[in-house]
Amino acid sequence: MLEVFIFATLNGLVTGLLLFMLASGLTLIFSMMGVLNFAHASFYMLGAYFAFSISQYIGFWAGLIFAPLIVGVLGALVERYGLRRVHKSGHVAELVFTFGLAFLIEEIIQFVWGRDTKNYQYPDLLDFPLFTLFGQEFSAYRGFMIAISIGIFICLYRVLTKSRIGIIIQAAITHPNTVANLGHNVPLVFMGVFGVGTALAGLAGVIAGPVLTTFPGMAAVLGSIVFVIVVIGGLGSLAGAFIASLLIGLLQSYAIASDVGMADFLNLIGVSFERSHPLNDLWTLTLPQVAPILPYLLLVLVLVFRPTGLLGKREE
Amino acid sequence: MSIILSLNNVRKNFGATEIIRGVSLDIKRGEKHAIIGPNGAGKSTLYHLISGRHNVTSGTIKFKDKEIQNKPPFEIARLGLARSFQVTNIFPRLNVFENIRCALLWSNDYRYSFWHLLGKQTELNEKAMHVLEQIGLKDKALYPSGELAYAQQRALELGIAVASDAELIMLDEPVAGMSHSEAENAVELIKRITQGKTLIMVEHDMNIVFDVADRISVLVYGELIATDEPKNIRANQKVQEAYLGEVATSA
Amino acid sequence: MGLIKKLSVWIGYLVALLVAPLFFDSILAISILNQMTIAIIFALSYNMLLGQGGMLSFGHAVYFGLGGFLAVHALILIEHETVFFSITFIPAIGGIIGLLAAVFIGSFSTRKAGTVFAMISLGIGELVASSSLIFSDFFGGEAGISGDRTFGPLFFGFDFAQNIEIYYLSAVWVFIATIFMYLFTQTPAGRMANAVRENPERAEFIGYSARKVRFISFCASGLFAGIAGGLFALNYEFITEENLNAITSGRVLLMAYIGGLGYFIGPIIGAVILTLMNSLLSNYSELWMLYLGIMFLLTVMFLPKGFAGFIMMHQTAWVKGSLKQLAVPYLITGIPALLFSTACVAIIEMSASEEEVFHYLGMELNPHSIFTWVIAIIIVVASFYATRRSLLQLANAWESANEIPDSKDSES
Amino acid sequence: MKIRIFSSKINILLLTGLITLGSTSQAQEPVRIAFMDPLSGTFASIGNSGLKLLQFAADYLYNSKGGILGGRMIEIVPLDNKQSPTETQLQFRRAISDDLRIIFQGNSSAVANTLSTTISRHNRRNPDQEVLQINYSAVDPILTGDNCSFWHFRFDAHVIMKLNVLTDYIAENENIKSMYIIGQDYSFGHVVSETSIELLNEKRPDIEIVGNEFHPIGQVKDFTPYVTKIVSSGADAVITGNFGADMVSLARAIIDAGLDIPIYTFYAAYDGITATLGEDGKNRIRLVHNETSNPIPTEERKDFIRAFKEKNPNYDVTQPRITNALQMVVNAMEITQSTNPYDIAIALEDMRFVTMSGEEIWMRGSDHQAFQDLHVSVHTDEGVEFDADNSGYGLYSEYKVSAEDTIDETSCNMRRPRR
Repeated sequence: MLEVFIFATLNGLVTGLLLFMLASGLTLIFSMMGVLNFAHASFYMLGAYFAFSISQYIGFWAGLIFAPLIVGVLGALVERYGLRRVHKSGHVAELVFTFGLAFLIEEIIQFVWGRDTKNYQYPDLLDFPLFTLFGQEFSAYRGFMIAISIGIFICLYRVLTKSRIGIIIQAAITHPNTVANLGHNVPLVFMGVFGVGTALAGLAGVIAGPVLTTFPGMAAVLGSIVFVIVVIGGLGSLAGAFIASLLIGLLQSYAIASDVGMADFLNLIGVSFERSHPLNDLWTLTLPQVAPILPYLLLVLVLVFRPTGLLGKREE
Repeated sequence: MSIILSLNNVRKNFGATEIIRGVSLDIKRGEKHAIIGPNGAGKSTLYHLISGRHNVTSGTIKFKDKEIQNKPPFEIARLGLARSFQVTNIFPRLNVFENIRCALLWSNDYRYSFWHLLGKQTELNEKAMHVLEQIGLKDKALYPSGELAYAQQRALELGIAVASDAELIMLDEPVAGMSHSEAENAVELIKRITQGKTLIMVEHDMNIVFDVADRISVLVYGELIATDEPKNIRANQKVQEAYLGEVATSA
Repeated sequence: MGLIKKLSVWIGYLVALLVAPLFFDSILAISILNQMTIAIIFALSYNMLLGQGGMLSFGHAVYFGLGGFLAVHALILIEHETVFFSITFIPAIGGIIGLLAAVFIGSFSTRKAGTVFAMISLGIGELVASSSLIFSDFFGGEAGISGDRTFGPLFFGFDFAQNIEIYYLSAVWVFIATIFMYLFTQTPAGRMANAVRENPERAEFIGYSARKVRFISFCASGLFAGIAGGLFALNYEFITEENLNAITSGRVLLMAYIGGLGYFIGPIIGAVILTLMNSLLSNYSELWMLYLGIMFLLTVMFLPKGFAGFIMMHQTAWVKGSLKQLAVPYLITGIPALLFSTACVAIIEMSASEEEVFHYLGMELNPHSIFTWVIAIIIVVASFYATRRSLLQLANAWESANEIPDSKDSES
Repeated sequence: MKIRIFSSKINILLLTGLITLGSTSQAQEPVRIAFMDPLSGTFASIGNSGLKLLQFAADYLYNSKGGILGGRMIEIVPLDNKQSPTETQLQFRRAISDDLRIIFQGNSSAVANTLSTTISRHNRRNPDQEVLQINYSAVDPILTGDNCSFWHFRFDAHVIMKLNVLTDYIAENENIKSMYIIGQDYSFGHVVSETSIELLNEKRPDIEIVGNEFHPIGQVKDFTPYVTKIVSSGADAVITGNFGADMVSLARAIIDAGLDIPIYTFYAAYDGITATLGEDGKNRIRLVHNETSNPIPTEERKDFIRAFKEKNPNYDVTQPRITNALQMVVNAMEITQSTNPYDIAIALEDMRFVTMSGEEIWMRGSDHQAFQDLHVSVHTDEGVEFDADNSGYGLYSEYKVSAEDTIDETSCNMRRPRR
């Protein structure tokens, strides 16, 4: 049981930190610009595909550096020529715009790279087991993923708390309407934040591509979960996003690792049902079965009982 | 005269800061009551407490002998307490007529009806037109209210507050930001449409205050330091020190 | 607006609904018309939420789908003779279920509008869609459940075996539903929904609980979504999980948005356009989804009020009688713009094509020849330039056509 | 691609200008066959490779040799159902509208079920417009079991038949003492799980089922947590019915965890999967299927594959049963000299047909289920003459069960149209 617990924790960490890389950018964008960027996970997918193409010609490490940059520039362009134009039509228009963008990016990826799974591999350098515990290997690449994610978190934290631009951004997150009064070029800040946010998503795609499979549906798998995290964590709170990312990563991981089901619960209270019972599907439900939808349940519960999210300060 | 609104030791904290520090005040039915005080004295907060936007920290507020503190705004409004806002607060994409008609709906007992067709409610529509006439916006009836000029929006703001025929009307700086002549018209309008009703008003312009009010309360740093008739307030030493002194230093 | 004029719009709508299958009479056309009727009710019900009530929902398919599932179950019950009534009332069953679901979910989700409401609707949508796959006894898993509409008592001699019969049944339902949804906007509850959308706080100070106003709109919207679901069940005689998942929810958002949220007629236009595109475009190109995505983004960027808004933009010029001044400028811009998009499509199609010869608009192109590509690119560049250049004259023409101080009209 | 939407007059006006018809004036009207599968969207790659194969087979086998039925060409009309049951209904109506009476369809049992129900209903209501469903790939047993239909023919083995072969093969492996079953949480996944447990209990009662897991379809980001459970269960082998990205991700996670156990599958090849698994999957991944990919027994079939690869270098012959189905349908047309679905159906019943690989297929009349040799193949690069995804890796047959040993009983109680 111990090994299951340890590995479940590690897996939860890997997923959680990966989610945070997406959620951090989304929180910045969401809190400052009020844009629920539906296409955020699509930039993550673009990151993976660019990195795949670069790794075909130059190598994985070049992809690690250039792919996020390309994605960031694309993101900034989208903000400059798309979102900014839509901005004046209101938040719903912006949201619908990103919604359409997500759809379009998926189509473009299928058009350019095709619809099949891409053979995007991690570098040989990291192709060894970092350690073996109870007969299961923990690959060096997963260790690398954790390291990169934590590195990003530290960088982001330092930039936001120590640098001047970070302080402006923080002010913009908590008081989105007042930054313009500070005399800063708000459109430029928005473009920059959007670019950096999407670049972070791209980076997440680069490092997740080899382990989570690079295919046109990879954005859809993650898309709404990232939303869920940002909202559960609370608008305008990076710390909240961090906690929510880990929470959801671990929650899913533990839920899968567990073997608990409705049947166990019913046995506990001494009730049992025939297999032919009309609600058989309910009695045989197990926790691992529902693991991937737990975040949505959590989302609804959090919003009903605490509409500001876990650490949110703002109410929209 | 009976008491229509009664505040008893009302307190409000935001975090550690105490904004309203034990206000007790009785408003008589039918009087015109002004609340004055320096910026940041807590006048708007007091309004929000009475009208239900904020919850009180302690104390009671009675309107027509019913406790209304911490009740949601719509319940208070239904009892017959209407208010306007310092910052214009209308329904910008609805036209002027709709703004007023919406304000009339509840008091005319339409509640949440989805079986009345508004176009057929002749009496209601006439009432709405009458209010428009009173506030001088009849010719703008079909204009999107968000595109009105500032003074017209303030008039509409006032119209929404008084439309429901509430017994107690609370106006928050109704002439703020208006030119002199606009303000004069507005004051006339206020006098006209609050005839026979109880009025509470927050206003900075002392001329207007002394012109309109039967009694005046002075709020300083969350405390009422005086409530009296205008001529007594003018003479009141404490008011002179606290309020007019403040004005002097801030000027 | 006079009563006659108002009535004539409705009569026109009814006539259009009734005569459409006479002009479009192939099996495919009837099938598309049937789809449209469903889409129109569904999109209008969505607009009650977003357009009129200001509630952005990512889970509106839940009410559509649940209504549809119960409707199919009702069909099965009729087939097994457990209950006995005409299938013409099936949409009502869908509506009741949609309403019940909305009452339950709305009781906690309408407390706030904005992001909170949107995210709760997203969460509920995902939960219901996932649960529907888990509870396969009721929902039939990914294959869904199916019924047969030809059982039960005949309705004036019709057994509804043919799609055209279902179309006329749907047309009646659509007409009635549209009338009721329109009338709802004219009631105190409907008008207050607008007010709450605009300014929930002020609405509370004039005596209305914003939450309750939203709740009523939400329930009404659920009711009509359920009716649409019931019509779907009658039309297709089956329903699956995909009819209550995020894709369906997203599609109805697109319909309402592309059509134009601010106008009652907007969602109808959106439903017609999207249904047509969905059914027809996919036959001409595998890449139709790509074009759909591009078109959608362009609509959001350049027609923020949707197609209905675009049409309404011409109201002033029409009243003024200066609409024909715009015809020539529109052509001057339109022709190069059309050329530009055709050439772009040609380039996209050519790069996707693996064939030796590539048929395009009656031409046979060779995608492997540089010559073809050069020509295409020249056309793209030239037409783009021409379009840009012509925009100025269009703007000027627009100015002069709308010159008279516009008489601002209330939104409909 | 001729589409009739408007009434005929408007139709002519509009469409003559708009659409270039593929029909270069033929002396005789072509025999038109619909191919209905996902051609756009997430599942499009499998649909497109099927379409390429069907089109190629029609050209290579018939059209280039003067056509069928005395000179009529075969025209394949693609219909994109986006693997959605709703869209399938719409496309079905399009097919009727366009007078397409034979529909090839394979992907997703849910779609096949919908189509079968729709066709039965339609044929009952419109006896003059009957339609035939040629199912080349959907494996839900119910299609030739409880829900069998006179208008539906299946050319693939259904999942219980396949599992029978797979468990026979597993039973021979003495090293396997425990088994972990994982699958997508939908009907196919459940059938795989239930049947595997039942058959293994029967054939090798000593094999312990140490895990039986379902996960939501297409929603799992990372399979590592599942692999952790597999490792800690100490399983010696894994059975999974996963397909698409869920298959790749699962296999990759197992490999990444350093778990060296065999994985028994149904859909772990082609469409990028073989290339992605590459060296890591070698000798670990096995799948059960019909018609071996390597070694190919006959020159005739080798030529066919080579010609196909020459025309479509980026595609593979992924589903040979499409060719078999086409050949058998054409055979039925030739026998009856008719393209009427009813005549074809009657002729297909109990037809015995030898494929290009020299294997005999029997189409059982009582439930319209085809029987042919089934293979268990391994993912490898050794002895692979015809690889997949141009990756050098492919499938090599290790185990074969002959057609007569795959025959099972059927619960089909077919309602036949009265003639």
